[in-house]
Amino acid sequence: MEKIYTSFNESVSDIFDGAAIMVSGFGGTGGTAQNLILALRDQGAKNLTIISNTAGLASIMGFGTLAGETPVDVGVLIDNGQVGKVIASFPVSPSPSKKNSFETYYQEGKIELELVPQGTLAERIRAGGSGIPAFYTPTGAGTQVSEGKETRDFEGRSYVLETALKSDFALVKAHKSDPLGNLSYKGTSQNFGAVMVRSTGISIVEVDEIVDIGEIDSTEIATPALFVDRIVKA
Amino acid sequence: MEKIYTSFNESVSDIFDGAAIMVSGFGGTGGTAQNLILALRDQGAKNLTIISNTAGLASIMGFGTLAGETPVDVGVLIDNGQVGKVIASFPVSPSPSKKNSFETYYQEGKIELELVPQGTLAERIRAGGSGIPAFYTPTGAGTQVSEGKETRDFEGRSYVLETALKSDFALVKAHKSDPLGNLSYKGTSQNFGAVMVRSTGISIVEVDEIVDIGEIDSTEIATPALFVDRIVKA
Amino acid sequence: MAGDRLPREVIAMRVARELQDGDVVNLGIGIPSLCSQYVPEGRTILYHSESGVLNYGPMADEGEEDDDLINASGQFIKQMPGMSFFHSADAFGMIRGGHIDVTVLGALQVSEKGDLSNWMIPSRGIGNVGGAMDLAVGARRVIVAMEHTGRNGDPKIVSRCTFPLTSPECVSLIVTDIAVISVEQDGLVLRETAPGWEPREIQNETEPELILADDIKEIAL
Amino acid sequence: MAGDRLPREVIAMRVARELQDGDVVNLGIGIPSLCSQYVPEGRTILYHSESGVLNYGPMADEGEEDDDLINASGQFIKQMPGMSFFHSADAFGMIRGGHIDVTVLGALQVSEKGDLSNWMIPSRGIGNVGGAMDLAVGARRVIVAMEHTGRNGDPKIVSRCTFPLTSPECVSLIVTDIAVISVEQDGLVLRETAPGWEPREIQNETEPELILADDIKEIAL
Repeated sequence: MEKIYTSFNESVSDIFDGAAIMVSGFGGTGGTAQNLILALRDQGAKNLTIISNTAGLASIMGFGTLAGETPVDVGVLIDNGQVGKVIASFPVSPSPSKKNSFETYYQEGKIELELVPQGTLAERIRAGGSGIPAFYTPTGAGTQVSEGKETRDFEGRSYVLETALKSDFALVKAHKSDPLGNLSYKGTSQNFGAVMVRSTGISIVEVDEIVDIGEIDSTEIATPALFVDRIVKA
Repeated sequence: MEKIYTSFNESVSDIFDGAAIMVSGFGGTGGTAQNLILALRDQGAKNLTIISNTAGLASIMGFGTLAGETPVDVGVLIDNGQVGKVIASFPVSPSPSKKNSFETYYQEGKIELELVPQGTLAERIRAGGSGIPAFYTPTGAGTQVSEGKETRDFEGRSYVLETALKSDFALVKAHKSDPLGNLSYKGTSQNFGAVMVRSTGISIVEVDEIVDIGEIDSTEIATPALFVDRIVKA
Repeated sequence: MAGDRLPREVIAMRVARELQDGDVVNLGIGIPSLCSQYVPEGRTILYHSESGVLNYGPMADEGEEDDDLINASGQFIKQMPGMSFFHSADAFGMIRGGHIDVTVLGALQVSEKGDLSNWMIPSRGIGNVGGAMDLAVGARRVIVAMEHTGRNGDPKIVSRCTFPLTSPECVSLIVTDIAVISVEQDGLVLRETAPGWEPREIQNETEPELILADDIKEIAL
Repeated sequence: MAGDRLPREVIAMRVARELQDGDVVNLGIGIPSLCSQYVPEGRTILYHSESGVLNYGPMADEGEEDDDLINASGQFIKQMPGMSFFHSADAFGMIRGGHIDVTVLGALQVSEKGDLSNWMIPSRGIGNVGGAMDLAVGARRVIVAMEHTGRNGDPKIVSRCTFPLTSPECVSLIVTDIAVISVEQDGLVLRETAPGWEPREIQNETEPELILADDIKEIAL
């Protein structure tokens, strides 16, 4: 059982054209697997479906990014023409004057969008990793994001049926890992990554540090080892 | 905002006849709010619906209980005639020769049972605390626990529709709390309690220790304060 | 002649008075994010953000920013005692599950039924839904904090939202730069007016008919 | 005249050979719980328990027991480096979500289609479903470890389960005290026999007709 990879390039080498890829991060650089994203850009797989909170936000407006940093996020893959579809809650720039490349391609009909409320996105990913094929949620009922979806009343309130999301690969950022794959995160960096590792065929995790088994205290382990397939140190 | 109660009796004093009560614990004494259970026995509320993994296991056979301990679990409330219905996955003794009082009352038609697979029980409780009224699960499909329930196929496999569980009160055991209600747990003691605090009207938590804010490290907080209403030190 | 319009900070101050001791509060981007600075003393508020944090406090000092400590607006927050972190599924479980007492959101339009539109300007053809829909359906109380009218003077309090909905019938209180209005069964009730503003003048900037509260008064802080 | 029946420990040894390096394994009560002692050297197994723990190891030493450290059988386990803990919803999310490679369960009956009955004896009128149904539907591979027949000699491998089902068509391998049988599309295939047992003798203790594997052999450890 060897989960540690020594190269980012090697860890993403088997990502195939047309794959569905989950990418962690809330919107800023924290919790975003920047080196894995760059490796996937260099690897060049095409026609990807990206499941991610944004479609490039840090990279166009420095959202949640420290001054002087050059942020990398999924925007890099979209810029590079590798993405055919995005499933996201926050796909465009909040400021229409600072368009991201996703918005340009979308308007040109070159990229598809499935817009999902953020909580529904997180819950659909959790469901995908938890053996739940579908669930009802109040979010989006009576709005355009539920158009064409089945709705159902429970105790007089309307709910939308949402289905699980899964992927072929997930590119996730964590803080520490041990060789078994137990992960810890810093602060608000768990976000989507800690859920995505559960619902993907192969989870690839970029970490700041690889430490010996036992060095991450049990209470600090936010992702138990069974969710982790590959570990690469930044 | 005062969440700390100084007496177990006071902390359960408003539990009313007919209330639905979630009770934490896997089966043994670890993670079981033994003092809260005793206080509820003394308080005497009747016709309760108990939502719990077992219907009294530690108290009849010492499951997960240290030698020499006198274990207290929901069995105490059932013995005392306070329970009208149990929703559980493991209601009876594994050994038919060591019957618990639940089984006796059940055979006499004095107590009702809703038998739920353990994972479905946990997921229904999580759903109740997460705004999800219902979900589909593969567990129990084609068996007697899904009789009378709606089933549906997704990608050729059969799933059962299960609904959220909520309660009026939850009696939960944790290790430490701060005055805000942030909780940490020891080892395998999170079990159902860490989910029940989310899906109940009023959560009442028995802890080993109350410490100052900041003394429980962020990474150790398994239950964020917003889920906790009342804290009592054992 | 009507009085001045209240500055954003004063709108935030008025909203802050609604936050009660012990409340769990989620603040949206813009005016809502200012509210935490003006909570009356002696009230403990637990701030929640969909970035995965509870009990965050002030913004980080300059030079102390950490990109692993952000709120949902992407602002850098300070490490605080009693702060806890969680993943997105739990962050939104808290929201949908009714564990947020109050959310304060901005709006493009609010209807007389309390319908909220705040995520998309139709002319752009695309928008960011983010966590707005979850907050609108999940928080126990939704307060809108906004300017009373758009930049072109169009009413933002409308009979029927023409922009895509965030959630129907979710808003309970609207605090603007000229009025405080509650959403009731019968319609919108004008409860407080900014200094110098007559109810008639506020009505002129509002599409649906306002019901005047019996005890209508001037906005106090 | 048939050979001896294998003791429980030997059944567990045979099952243990099925566990591969890196597997996440959940062991049921009884014979299954013995398997962890017999895993071939050099294989790292991550043991999962529905009590909310991953990577637990040996049982606690006498005098070192802690009631906050138990497995799903209520046994006291040792604190181990790299052990992690979680609540029941996550514990079962792992199970249903396909993150358990192998579960080893006891059985009352297994049918020729791999249907499993292991939670209720009908005469009692009530039973403990516990986590068995979740494990049966969720684990990638379900191995049954049991005695071949009941105490009264009744076959436990049956054409059709007469006891309440745990899950239909879930078992892939049956290891008993006299045979190793795999569940295939065409039926049950007898793959290994206990020393001294003829296939015919095993068939006599089994209700449905067994298909004999081409390379049928003696159980080796």
